[in-house]
Amino acid sequence: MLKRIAGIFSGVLVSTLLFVSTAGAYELVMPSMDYRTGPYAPNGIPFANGYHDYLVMLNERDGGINGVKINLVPCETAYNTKQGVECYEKVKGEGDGALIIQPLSTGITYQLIPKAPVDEIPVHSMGYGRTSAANGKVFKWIFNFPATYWDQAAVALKYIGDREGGLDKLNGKKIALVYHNSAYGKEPIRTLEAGAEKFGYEFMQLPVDHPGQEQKSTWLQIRREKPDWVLMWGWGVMNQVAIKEAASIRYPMDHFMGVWWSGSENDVLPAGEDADGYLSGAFHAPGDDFPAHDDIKKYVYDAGKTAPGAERERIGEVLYNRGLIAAVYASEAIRNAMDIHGTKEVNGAMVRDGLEAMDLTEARLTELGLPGFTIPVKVTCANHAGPRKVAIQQWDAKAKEWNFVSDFYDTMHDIVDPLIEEDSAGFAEENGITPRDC
Amino acid sequence: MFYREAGQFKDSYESDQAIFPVAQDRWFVFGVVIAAFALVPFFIGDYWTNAVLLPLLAYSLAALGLNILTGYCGQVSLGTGGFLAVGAYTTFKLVTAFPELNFILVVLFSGATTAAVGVVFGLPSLRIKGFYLAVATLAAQFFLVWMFNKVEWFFNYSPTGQITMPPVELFGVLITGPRAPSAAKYLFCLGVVAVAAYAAKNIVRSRIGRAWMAIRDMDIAAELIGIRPLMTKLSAFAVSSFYIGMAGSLYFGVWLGSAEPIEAFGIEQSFLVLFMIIVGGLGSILGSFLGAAFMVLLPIVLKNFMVDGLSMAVVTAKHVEIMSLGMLIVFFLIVEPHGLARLWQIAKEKLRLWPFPH
Amino acid sequence: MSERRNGEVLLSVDKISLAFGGVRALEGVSFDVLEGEIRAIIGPNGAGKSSMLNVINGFYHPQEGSITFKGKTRKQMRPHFVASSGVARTFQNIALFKGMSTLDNIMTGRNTKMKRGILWQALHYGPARNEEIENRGHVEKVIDFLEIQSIRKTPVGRLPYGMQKRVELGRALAAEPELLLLDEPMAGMNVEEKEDMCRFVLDVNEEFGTTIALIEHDMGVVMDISDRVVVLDYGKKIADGTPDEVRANQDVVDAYLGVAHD
Amino acid sequence: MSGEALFFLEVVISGLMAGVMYALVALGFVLIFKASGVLNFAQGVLALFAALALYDFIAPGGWVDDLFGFTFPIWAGIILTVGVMIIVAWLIERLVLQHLVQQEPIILFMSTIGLAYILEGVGDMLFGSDVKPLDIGIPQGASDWLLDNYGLYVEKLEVFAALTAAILVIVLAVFFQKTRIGRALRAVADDHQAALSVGVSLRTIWVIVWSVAGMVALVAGIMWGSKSGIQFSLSLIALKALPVLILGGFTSVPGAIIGGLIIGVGEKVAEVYLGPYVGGAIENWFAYVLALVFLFFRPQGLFGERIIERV
Repeated sequence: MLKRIAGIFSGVLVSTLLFVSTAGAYELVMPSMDYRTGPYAPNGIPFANGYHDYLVMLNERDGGINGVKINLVPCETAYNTKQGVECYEKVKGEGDGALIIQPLSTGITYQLIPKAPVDEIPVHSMGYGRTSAANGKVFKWIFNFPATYWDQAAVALKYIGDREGGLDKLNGKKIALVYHNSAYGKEPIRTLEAGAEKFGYEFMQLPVDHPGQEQKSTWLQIRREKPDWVLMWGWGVMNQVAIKEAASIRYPMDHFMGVWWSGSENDVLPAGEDADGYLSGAFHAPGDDFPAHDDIKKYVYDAGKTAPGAERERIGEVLYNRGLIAAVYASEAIRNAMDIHGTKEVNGAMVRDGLEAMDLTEARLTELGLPGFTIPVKVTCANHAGPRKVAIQQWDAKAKEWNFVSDFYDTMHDIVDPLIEEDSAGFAEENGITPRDC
Repeated sequence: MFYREAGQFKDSYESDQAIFPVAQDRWFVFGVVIAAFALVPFFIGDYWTNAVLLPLLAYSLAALGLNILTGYCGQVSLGTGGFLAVGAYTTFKLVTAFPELNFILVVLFSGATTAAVGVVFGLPSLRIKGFYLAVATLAAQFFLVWMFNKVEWFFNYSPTGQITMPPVELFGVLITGPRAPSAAKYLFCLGVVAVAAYAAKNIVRSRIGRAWMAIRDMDIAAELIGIRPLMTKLSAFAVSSFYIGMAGSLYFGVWLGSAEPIEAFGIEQSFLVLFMIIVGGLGSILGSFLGAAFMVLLPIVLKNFMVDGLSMAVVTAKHVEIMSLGMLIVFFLIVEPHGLARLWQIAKEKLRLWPFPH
Repeated sequence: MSERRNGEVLLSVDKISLAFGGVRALEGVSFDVLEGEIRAIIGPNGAGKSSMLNVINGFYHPQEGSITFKGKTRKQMRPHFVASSGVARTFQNIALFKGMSTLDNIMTGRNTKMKRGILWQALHYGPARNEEIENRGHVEKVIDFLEIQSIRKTPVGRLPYGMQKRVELGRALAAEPELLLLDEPMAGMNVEEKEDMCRFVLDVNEEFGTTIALIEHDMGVVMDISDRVVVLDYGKKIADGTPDEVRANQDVVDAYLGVAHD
Repeated sequence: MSGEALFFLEVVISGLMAGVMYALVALGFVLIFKASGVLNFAQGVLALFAALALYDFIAPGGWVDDLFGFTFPIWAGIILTVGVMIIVAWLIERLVLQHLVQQEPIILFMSTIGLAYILEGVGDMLFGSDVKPLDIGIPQGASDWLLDNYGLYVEKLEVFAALTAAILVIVLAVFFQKTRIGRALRAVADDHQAALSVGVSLRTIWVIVWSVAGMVALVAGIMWGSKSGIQFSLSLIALKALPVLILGGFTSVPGAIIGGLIIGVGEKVAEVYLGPYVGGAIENWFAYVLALVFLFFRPQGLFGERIIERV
């Protein structure tokens, strides 16, 4: 036994030595906070694969970003905040220092929000994390473009308005929110409450405890109260169970809408045909009919450079594409940073500038092999959430694919902006931050 | 040979009752404590502090607390996560309401609040025993976490229920938040834990400690020789919860800095701390530390060894890590069911004779 | 031990009846214990002897009857109160605290004598330490008396049976009781161990003047050491008197020889 | 029947059904605890493991399909999985329990936690962490007939689970009452020495009882897996069984069933009727509080063996 322990320690020691000796040429250190294990692994795997594949493809096809190799550093968080903290502390000092962190969990994001300015590593919590980080004046190092949960909630209301024939028709309607009983799930509540006040609908809250395998009572309440619309902020097994339960009580699927984290193939497939018509938010297209995907197949899959266990058939799944777009934003930010600072050896602070200068136009998307994949993103010093536009997609159970059923809606600025202002002002006061002038 | 107590005579009860009656132990422990206070702070960076030492210290304190209740008084509890939460939320409410309050007082007050809550949830222990009690304490676990998740006053009406620790100074030095120097955080936690461990050792070797152990070993006999089961069990719940509350304060305030109730204080924490004391050694102060070290360090060591050392894929390494952790737990239980502390003791007994077996 | 002692009545039990569900363990049992005497309670298996001790001890609450100890009459009492008013006991099946050392086990006997609060104990300084050392002194006297110095630091679980019995007696003695209840102190012992134990019981009685009530199966021992004997059978008192009187009692002989009850 | 009464009936029925699902998990705990005094924390992981193994025998895309290009029919898959569970039980006895005989309950409990880690790691490594939909032909969704004719919503899968559980309990009862091994198992529960004297080795009995618990885990795994797909979360249902255990008593098979039903109905009624007033999601703690209230009156659980205190 002692020998084995000694072996482990010497192994650690040797590896550190090895590491020091190999750190030679400058590389772009891009950590990937994966969760391929634990209760949320089914969702974490496709995202991690998308992130991995795009960056590996850049390395293989272009030799990295502007010719500088990317050093992709994966670290397993198991969607657990504490393991995430350990991961962050480990990856942040890797090589020449991490350039950008995608925490991929609301809990980890909250951990990193105060750390980012100290370590000078920007955090991009793409469509999750703290909503009020949209206010770049207060949250200099945190980005959450292209949209926030509050925007999603507002857009859901807009879509419902369209289907009902106008937002004024919401008056007297009943809207239920089934949510993961955690910080993430509670995000839309303020917005929906504000909406209820403005549009006069009745708002019903139904929390579901982690992991969410047992939701009978939730759906019995929905069966009794018969809300006109059900919104869902779920994650992991909770999504699948909710969709099955909704089908069981014969709730009309086209009146049941999930946030963008409740709209992947994993969520609808177990319910089979019954899931047909289920709606969810989205800020990028599903599918693999883009040149970038072809490059991935060619440079990553054909060359056998995949992450362990990745399957070719799953390229283009919703969460895969989400990981891919995250990688696109990250690599574009680094490219911007190189342009702005005129160097190929960028650091975290420069990448932060690159993120703030993000202007991803349709033309640029086409160059990247992703025409029409998502809406253009423009980030400014004051607005770290970018376009804040969300589209709605619908599940076609027969064809087993997601289809957009709406254009990108703009958020409701009149409802969401004051909430962001209020929350970020509170954070600034608590932490003694003077908002930047932008 | 090196560990020989022959020739060390005690000429008073006082010296016989010393914590470390054997001189070698005394010097060894002094050495470790002095190194921990005077040497370690110079060598630690963010990784060591945030990923290794702070969790180690916070969990050690929690394990110490649970060991008082379970290891010394024999009452199995799975409410540790909930009690950590009480400590953490007391800390949060205090530092946001009274930013000027000395943080040492905040930690003590967090312990006191938790002790009060612990006593309330300890009441069933009078009637309910063994595993039944363990499962009953889960009621405390789930109820407390639910409450902190639901009642908005506890998280100052933040929209998501996430609580975040503001930066706090102690004697002019920042000790919480990311701007606080690593060494300051570490030394503060170490100080709290060292004092707490010393006090715990004193308590368990005095009247109350003996009463706890008597209740643990044979509660009826203990009652018949004049130990009050109610007062004794409740005092164990109170002291244990006091420690866990302080641990919650360090866990949230100094280490994590932000938390949401279900994840940070969930049932997994209760199990984790229980694993620590079983693996480390029930009824042993040293065991609490060894167990915490085992459960905190081993996964990190395994992971770093496999990922950096063997260049294993991260996800495979994680699977192997979980599996190895399980195998090591089983292995140690088979080798020495009474925990690492006993293993250490046996090693010392061997050392006493070494290298001459007779 | 032929001459009777004539102390005051220390303990008297009056018409005690105790039942568990439908099973009657004791029925209207009365007897008294005089200060300074050795009083034996004997009877066949299942006669209710241990139940009687448990009643005196406050562990069982009798449905009827009362107990007078040191002039105070009561029907029910919590065990810890009984213990702190000067009654200590040993158990039929050894009830030591297995995880603790001999010293700590005996120290628990001093529990009712120690008063310092938890904060002092946590500091282990000043009054708490003095109290600890003072009580340790008492315990060391007991250890010397029972000649168990060499096993002071040994966990009791590792001790042989006879030694465990002795430690248990030590734990009871450490409480400096006025009344000592011994539940089969010599059960399962070999002759030598029995002799030792007899000697300790007599010494306790003589040196400390402790009143002793004991249950014992070994008739020889009982008749040798006790001043008066009470005999129980099927929960009822069938005889009470000096060893010689009891020995001559026909009911007792019948009970032990197993004559059918009618 | 009025709408409100009908709805109450629905709540109660769904509570009963959920209770059956909990009872299925609790049953595994009881079997092992009864025969060996081990509180088996690995029961949930065992259910996950069994369901994963079954999936790989029968599903397209599973291991067998990948390696040999065919899949087993469902019945063969179930038999093979039972075989796997027996091997697992044998390994557990061989490698772990055998070395821990006569240890304190908490040590044995801890060793099953170690086992849970091992099984989790092995399961993840062998089978991967993706969601695997399990379809062995169990009817799913609401019963149309009841919903259309009586407006009553009852889940078919859950009725099926309830029937299966009933059959399982009967089979177990017969097994315990009528077979030689079953009687030996009961003897072990009462007295280890006595069991040895009738010539059944303790080790054989442990293997058998763990195998049986493995089969119960397989049933639980199939039911839960059909409901929400096979995935890691399945192992967390063990927590749902704990309040059932304290309520029913650790040693009673009928206790597990009745306890499950009481907990199921209690938590559903509480959540639906009380939840909205206090913010919801009270199910979890309510189950424990309910169990705690029962414990106050019967500290050994509803059907547990009475604890007699003596000195």
